[in-house]
Amino acid sequence: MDFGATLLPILASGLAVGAIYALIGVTYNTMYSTSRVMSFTSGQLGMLGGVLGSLFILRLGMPLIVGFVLTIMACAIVGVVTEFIAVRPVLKSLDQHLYVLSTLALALMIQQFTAIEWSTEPQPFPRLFGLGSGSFDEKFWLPVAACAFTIGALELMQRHTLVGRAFLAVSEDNFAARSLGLPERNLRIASYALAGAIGGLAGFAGGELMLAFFANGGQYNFYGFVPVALGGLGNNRGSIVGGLALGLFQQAANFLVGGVFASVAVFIAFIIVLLAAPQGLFGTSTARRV
Amino acid sequence: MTVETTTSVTGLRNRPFGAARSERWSQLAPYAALAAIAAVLPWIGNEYWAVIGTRAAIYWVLVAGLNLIVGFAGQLAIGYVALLTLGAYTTSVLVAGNVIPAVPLPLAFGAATVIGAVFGLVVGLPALRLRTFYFAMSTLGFATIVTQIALAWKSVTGGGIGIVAPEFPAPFNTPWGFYGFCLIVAAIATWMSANVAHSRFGRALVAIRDAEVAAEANGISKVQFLVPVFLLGGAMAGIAGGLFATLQTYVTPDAFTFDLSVLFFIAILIGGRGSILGPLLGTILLTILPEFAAPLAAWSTFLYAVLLLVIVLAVPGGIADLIDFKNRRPLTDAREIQPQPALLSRVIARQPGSQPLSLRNVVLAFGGVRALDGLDLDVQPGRVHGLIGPNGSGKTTALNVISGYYAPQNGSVALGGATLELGHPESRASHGIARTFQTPRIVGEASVLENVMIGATVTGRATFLETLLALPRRATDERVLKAKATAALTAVGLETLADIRANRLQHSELRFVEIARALMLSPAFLLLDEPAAGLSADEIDRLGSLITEISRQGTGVLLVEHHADLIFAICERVTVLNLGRVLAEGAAAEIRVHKEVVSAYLGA
Amino acid sequence: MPTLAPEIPIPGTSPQVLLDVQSVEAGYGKIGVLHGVSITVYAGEVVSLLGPNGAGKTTLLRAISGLLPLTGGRLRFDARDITGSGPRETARAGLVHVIEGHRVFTQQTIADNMLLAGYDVPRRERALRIEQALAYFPEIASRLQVLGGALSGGQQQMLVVAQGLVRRPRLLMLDEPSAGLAPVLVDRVLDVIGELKQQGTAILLVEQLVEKAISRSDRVYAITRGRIVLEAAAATPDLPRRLEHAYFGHTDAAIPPAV
Amino acid sequence: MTILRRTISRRAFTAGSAGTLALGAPLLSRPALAQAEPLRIGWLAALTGPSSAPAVGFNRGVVYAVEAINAGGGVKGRKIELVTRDTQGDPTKAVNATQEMISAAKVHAIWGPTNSGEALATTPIMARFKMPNLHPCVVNSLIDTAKYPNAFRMAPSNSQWDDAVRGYVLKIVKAKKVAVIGDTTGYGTTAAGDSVTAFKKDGADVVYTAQIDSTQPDMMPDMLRMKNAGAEAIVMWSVSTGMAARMFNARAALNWDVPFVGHPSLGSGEVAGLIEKPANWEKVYVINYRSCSFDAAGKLPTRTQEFLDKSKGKIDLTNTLLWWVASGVDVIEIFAKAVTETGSSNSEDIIKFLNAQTKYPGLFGTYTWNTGEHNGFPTEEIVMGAANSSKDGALKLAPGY
Repeated sequence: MDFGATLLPILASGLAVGAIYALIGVTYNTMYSTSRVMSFTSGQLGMLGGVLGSLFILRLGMPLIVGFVLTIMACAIVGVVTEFIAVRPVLKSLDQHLYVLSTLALALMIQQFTAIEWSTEPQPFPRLFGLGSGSFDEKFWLPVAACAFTIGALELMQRHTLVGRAFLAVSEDNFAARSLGLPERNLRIASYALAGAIGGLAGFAGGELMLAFFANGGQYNFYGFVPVALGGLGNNRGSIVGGLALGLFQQAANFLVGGVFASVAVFIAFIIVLLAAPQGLFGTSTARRV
Repeated sequence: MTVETTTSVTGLRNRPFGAARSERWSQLAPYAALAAIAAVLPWIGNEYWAVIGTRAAIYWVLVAGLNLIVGFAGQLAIGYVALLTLGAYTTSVLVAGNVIPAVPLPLAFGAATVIGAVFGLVVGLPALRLRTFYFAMSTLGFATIVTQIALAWKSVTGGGIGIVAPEFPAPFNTPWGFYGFCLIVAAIATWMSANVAHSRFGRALVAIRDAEVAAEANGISKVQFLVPVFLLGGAMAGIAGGLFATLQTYVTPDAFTFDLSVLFFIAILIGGRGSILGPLLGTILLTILPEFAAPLAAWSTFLYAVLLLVIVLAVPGGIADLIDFKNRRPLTDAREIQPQPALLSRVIARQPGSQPLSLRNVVLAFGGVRALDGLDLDVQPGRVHGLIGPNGSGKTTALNVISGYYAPQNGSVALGGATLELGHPESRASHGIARTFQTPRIVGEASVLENVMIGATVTGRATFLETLLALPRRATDERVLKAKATAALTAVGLETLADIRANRLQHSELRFVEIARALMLSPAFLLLDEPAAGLSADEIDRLGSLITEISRQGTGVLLVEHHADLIFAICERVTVLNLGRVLAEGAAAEIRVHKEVVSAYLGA
Repeated sequence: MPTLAPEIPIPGTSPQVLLDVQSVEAGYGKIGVLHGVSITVYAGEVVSLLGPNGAGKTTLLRAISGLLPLTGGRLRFDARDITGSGPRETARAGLVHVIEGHRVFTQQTIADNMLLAGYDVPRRERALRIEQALAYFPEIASRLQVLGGALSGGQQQMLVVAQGLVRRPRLLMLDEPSAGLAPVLVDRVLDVIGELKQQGTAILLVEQLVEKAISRSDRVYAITRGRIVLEAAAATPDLPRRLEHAYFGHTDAAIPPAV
Repeated sequence: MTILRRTISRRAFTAGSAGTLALGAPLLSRPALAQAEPLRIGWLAALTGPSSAPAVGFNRGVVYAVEAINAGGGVKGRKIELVTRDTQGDPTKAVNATQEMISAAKVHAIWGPTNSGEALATTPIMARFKMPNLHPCVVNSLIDTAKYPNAFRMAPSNSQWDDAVRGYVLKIVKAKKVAVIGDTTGYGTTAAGDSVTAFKKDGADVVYTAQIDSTQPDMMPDMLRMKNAGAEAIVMWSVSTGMAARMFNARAALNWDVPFVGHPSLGSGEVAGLIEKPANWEKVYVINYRSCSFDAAGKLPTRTQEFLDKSKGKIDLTNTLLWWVASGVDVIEIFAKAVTETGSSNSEDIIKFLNAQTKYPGLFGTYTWNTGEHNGFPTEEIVMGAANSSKDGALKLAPGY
C-alpha cells in the first residue's frame, strides 16, 4: 500500500475523528462518573462546539480566543442544563431508566433547535491557526491535540487537585463521599459543566474537519458511545484507546470499501464486541443485584 | 377477564356478579367508542380523513406490538422504524418481482411477517445481555444500518429511487376501502396484544420490567418470555410496513425517518407503560396532531421531544394514568391485614414431602470476604426453620445461594436427591422453591391480584401462540390463576385490595402480597427474607400464625429474621450463623438459652 | 420517651445538651424504620446505641447526619435546629458520621483520603488537622502513599475514623467500628474512643459488641423495631439482663423503669 | 368537477342529520358562487428541513407571482389562493398533505413536491384523483403519460441533466477519461449509477467511480485515486455542499486542475463559505439554464433581465438560484393562464390546456407538453455554468459555449 497516498491520509483522518469520538466518550464518562447516568446529549455537545464556534467567530466576528472561551462556556452551561432538566429529576429512580428518555428528549430538542435556528446545511468553521497542510493540516491534528490535552488535564486534575480527587471519590462511592461532607450535588453539577466543556472542546477542535453541522450530533452520539462501550463505562483511558481505534477502523473502511459498508462494519463490530464482552474490553464486572 | 369462579373456590363473599360484568364493560367501552368513531368516519369525513385514519391504524399495528416490548417489558427499543422499513421493502420487492418472480400480495405479506419477526428477534436479542442504554443505542444503530442498506442495495431496493409499493385489489384500492382493511388489521392487532397483555405472558413482561429479580425467582426467564414478544413485535411491524408501503404508494428510504421511530416510542410513553388503551390513544393523537398544527411543521420533532420530556418528568404514567379513575378513589386508612390461614389448604394443597433442602459445604467469597465459609444447612419439609445471626453473618447470602442468585465457588445445594444448578435463579420455581425479599419487589403499576398471579407464571399451560389467538387454554389458565390468586390473597388477608394498584399499598401489606405471590407456586420450600421488618406487633403475630399454617400444609419454610420473638415463637429448628459458618443449630428452645448464641445474637 | 438528665455527671462540665433528637421518624421508601425516636447526647459523653439487627440503629445515625431525610421529628445540635440539614451542613457544624463498613476510597492513597475528609477545612489548617487526626493511628500515619484498597479491614477502619477526626467534631457518630475486624484491632479502634473523650469529643457509638461498647460508654440506649426501649447508665448493675429483656421480650412490658 | 360532485352527493345522502346539514349547506350553494370562488393552488413545499433550499427559492417566485396576479385583479376575477404545506421533504408528510389538498382544501391544481422522494409517493395519489400537477423533480420515472396523465414536468429530467453534463464533458472539455462520483444518499447513488452507464454507452472511459459518504471528513484518498487513474474530468452527483467543498479543497491541496462538472449544488452559495480559498472553486461547472446565464458580455437573456428589473426589490435573490425563483413564477402564471384561456378550473380543462402547450414562453424555459410527452423542458436550454460566478442567482456560462 502506498504510504503517502493511502496510509497517511487514513492515519491522519482516522486519528482525528477517533480523537473526537474519544472525547465524546470522555464526555459520556464524565457525566456518568458522578451520576451513573449516560446522556444522549453528549454527542450534541460536540455538535454545539462546532456550531457555536462558527457562530461566535465567523458569524459574529469575535476574536478567536473570545469565541473559543464563549463556546466552551456555553457548552458547559448546556451540560449544567442537562443536569438540571434531564438528570436530577430522574436520579431518584435510576433503576427505571427514565434518564434514557429524558436525555433523549433533551438531545432531540438541542438538535432540532440547531437545525431550525442555525442551518440544516453544513456551515463553514473558521480556520483557527492556519498551520500545516496536507495530512499534517491543523484540522487533523487539532482534535488529537485537544484529546491529549484533555486526558492530560483530567489526569492532572485527578492526581493533583482536591476537586479532582473529590470527583473520583464521588464516582467510586457516592454515599461515603456524602457522609464525609463532600458537596456531592455541586460536584455533580460541576462534572456536567466539565463534561459540557469537554464535549464543546471536541466539537470545536474538530470543527475544521467536521464543519458546523447540526447532524454531527447524532453521529457523535453513536460513534462517541462506541468507545465507551468498548473501553468500559467510566474508563477514560479505555475510551481514548477505543475512540482512536474506532476512528482508524472507520476511516480505513471508508477509504478501502466505501461508506455504507464502513458503517455496517462498525455497527456489526460494535454489537459483536458488546455481546461478547458486555462490560467492554477494559471494563470490570457488575455489581450485586440482590 | 373471566367472571366469578372465585366464589366457589374461596367460599367467601366476593364482588357481586353484576359488578364484574359492568367493570368489564367499562373496560371495553373506550374501544367500542373508538370503533364507533372509526366506523362513522367514512360518512362524515373526506378521503383526507381516510388517509390520516389509515395512517393511524397502520402505526397502531406496529405500536401494538412495540408496546409489549417497550410498554410492558420495558425494553427501550428506540429504532423500531427499521422493522417498518423491512416490512415495506419486503412486500414491495416481492410483489414488484424485481428479484424473484412476482408473488401474490398475501404471500408477500406473509413474507413480511416472517422477516419482520426474524429481525424483530435480531434487534431484540441484545436486550437479553445488554444494559438499557446500550440496548437503546444498538437499536438506534440498527435503524441507521437498515436505511443505509436500503440505499446501497440498489438491485433489490431500487436505491434512492425506491420501488413501487403493492396495490391492493378491489374493494381495498380506494382510500376508504384501504382504510377499512387497515382498520380490521388494527382491530386484530389490538385484540392480539390484549390477549398477550392480559395473560401470564403480559404479566411476566411487566415483572421483567419492574421487578426483574422477583421475576426470576418466579421462574420467569428473560429468554423464554422476551423472545416471543420480540418475534410478535417484529411480525406486527413487518405487516405494518407492508401496509405503510401501500399507503405511501412508493417506498424510498427517506420515508423512514428517525422521527417516525420517535413518534412510535413517544406514543407508547404518552399512552402510559403497561396499558393498551393509552398507547392506542397516544398513536392516534400523534398521528392527528401534526395535521392540525401545520404551521408548526418545522418544529414538530422539537415539540415531540418537549412532550417526551414533560411526560417523563411530570406524568410518567401517561394517558393511562390520567384516565385510571378506578385508582383515584381513596383507600380507607383503617384497614387491617386479617390472614385466614385456614384457607391455605386451598392454595398450597401439597402432600407433605420427605425431601429436605440441603446445603453442603457452601463457600462463597466476594473479593477477599468469605460471606459463606463452608455452610451446611438442612431444611425439612413441613417445618419452620429459623436462620439468625448478626449483620454480615451470611443469612441473606445463604438465601441467595439457595434461590440461585449467587453461584458459590464451592459446595452444593440439593433438593432431596436432585442437585440444584448453581446460579440460574429462574430455575428454582420449577423445583417448587419460592421466596420473598427484604425489600418487597412488587410491580407497583399492576394490581395486587396481578402481582400475585405472577407467582404462578410457570404453571400456565397455554403457549404463547394459544394466548395470542385466545384459544381455550388461555381462558382456562386465566380462570385457574385468578381463582388461585384470589384464594392466596384471601388466605393472607388482602382480598379486599385485589384490584388496587400495588404501589398504593402500605409497606406491611406488600410483605403479605409477596407471601401470597410465593404461595402461588404451592411451594415445597418457602424462603422468607425478614418478613417481619416494618410490621407492627399485631401484624407480626398474624404473620407468625400464617407462617406456621403454611408449614402445616407441607411446605418447608426457611425464615431469616431479626425479630427474635417471632423466631422463637414459630420455628421448630433454628440455625445461628456467624461469619458465614454455623455457630449453633438445634431446636428453638435449646438455641434460645444457648449462651454463645445469646451473646452472638446480641453481638458477642 | 422523656429525655432524662445524664445519669452520670460529667466531671468538670455542666451538663450541656449537644444533640437533641426528638420524635424522629425516617425510613426507606415506604418502609418506616424509625417510629418516633428521641435521644439526647450531652457534650463530652460517650453514648452507646444498642439493639438487634434491623432495629434501626444505622438508620437513626443516618437520619441524624442528614444522609437520610426525616419524615417526622426535630433535630437540634449545639443549640441549633438542624432538622432537614444535609450531611455537608451537619459535618460542618461539627457532627461527624463515620458510616459502617469502613468505606475508604480504594483508588486513592491514605493521604488523599485524608485530604478529602478535609475538603471544607481551610487550606492553611488542613495539613495540621490531618496530622493531628492521624496521630491517633500511627499504623497508617506512616503509610500515607498506600492506596486505600490495599489496607486491611482494620486499617481501613482506622482510616475512616481518622477521616472523621479531621473536622474536629464535637460529636462523632461511629457505626459499628468493630465489624469485620480481628479482636486485637477491635480493641485498638475502640480504645481511641477513650482518648477522644479525653479531648472532650462526645461520641455516639453503634456497636454489636455489647460488652465492649458498654465498657466504654457513659450511657446506653437500646432500640428495637425503631423505638427506644431502654435508656440507662452504663454502670447500671443488671444492664445485660435488662438489655436481653428489652431485645427478646415484648416491647414495653416488664422493663423496670430506668433509674 | 368530479370530486366536488361526488362529495355533494354523499352529503346529500346524509343530509338527514342536522349536523351534516349545517356543514353541507355552504358546499351545496358553492356552484352558484363559482364565479367568485378563488383559484386554489396547492403548493407542496419542503420549506424547512435538510433539503429545503430549492423550495425556499421556488416559494419566493410563487409568492411574488400570486401577489402580482391578485393585485392585477386575479384570474378572470378570481383571486388565487395558495394552499402551502411544509412537507419538510418527508414523503409521509407529503402524502398526507397531498390528500388534504385534494380532499379537504379542494385545490384546483398542485405544484410540487420539489424533491423526488416525495414526488414518487404523491404522484400516484394525484393521478388517482386526476389532479393537474406540475413539478420539477428529476427522477425519470415520475413522468409517464400513461400512468400519470395529469403530471407534467417543468424542469429537466435526470437523463436530460445527465445528457447535458455528459455532452459538456465529452464534447466541450473533451475529456476521454472520466471519474464519476456520487454521495451515499438515494439521489447520489442513483444519479451516479445512471451517469456511469450513459458514459460507457457513449464510449467514454470511466476510470473511477465511487459512492462517498458525504460526512467523510477527508476526501483526499478518493481524489488521489482519481488522479492516479488519470481522470480528465470529475462528474459529481451530490446535493451535499459539505462534500463538494471538501472535494474542491482536496483538489487544491493536490495542485490538480481537473474540472468538476455536475449537480447544481456544486454552485450553491453554501459552498463559498466552506472552501478554504476562493480559487478552489475555479473550474467547477454546474448544471444551469440558458435563461439564467450571463453570456460572454455579462448579459442575461432579455426576458430574464426584464423580469429582474420588474421585480427588483420585491424578490430576495441572495442565497438562492434564479432558476428556482423563475420557475416558481412560471408555475403560477401557467396555471393562471390555463384558467384564463379555458375559462374553467376543472382538472380536465387544466390538463387539456397543459397538453396543448408548444414552446410556452416561460421565464425559466420554453415548455412544450403534449399528450405523449410531459417532459416539458427543452434539453438545448440546459447549459453549464461557472459555479463561482453567481450573481442574482444566475451564473456565467461555462467556457466553450
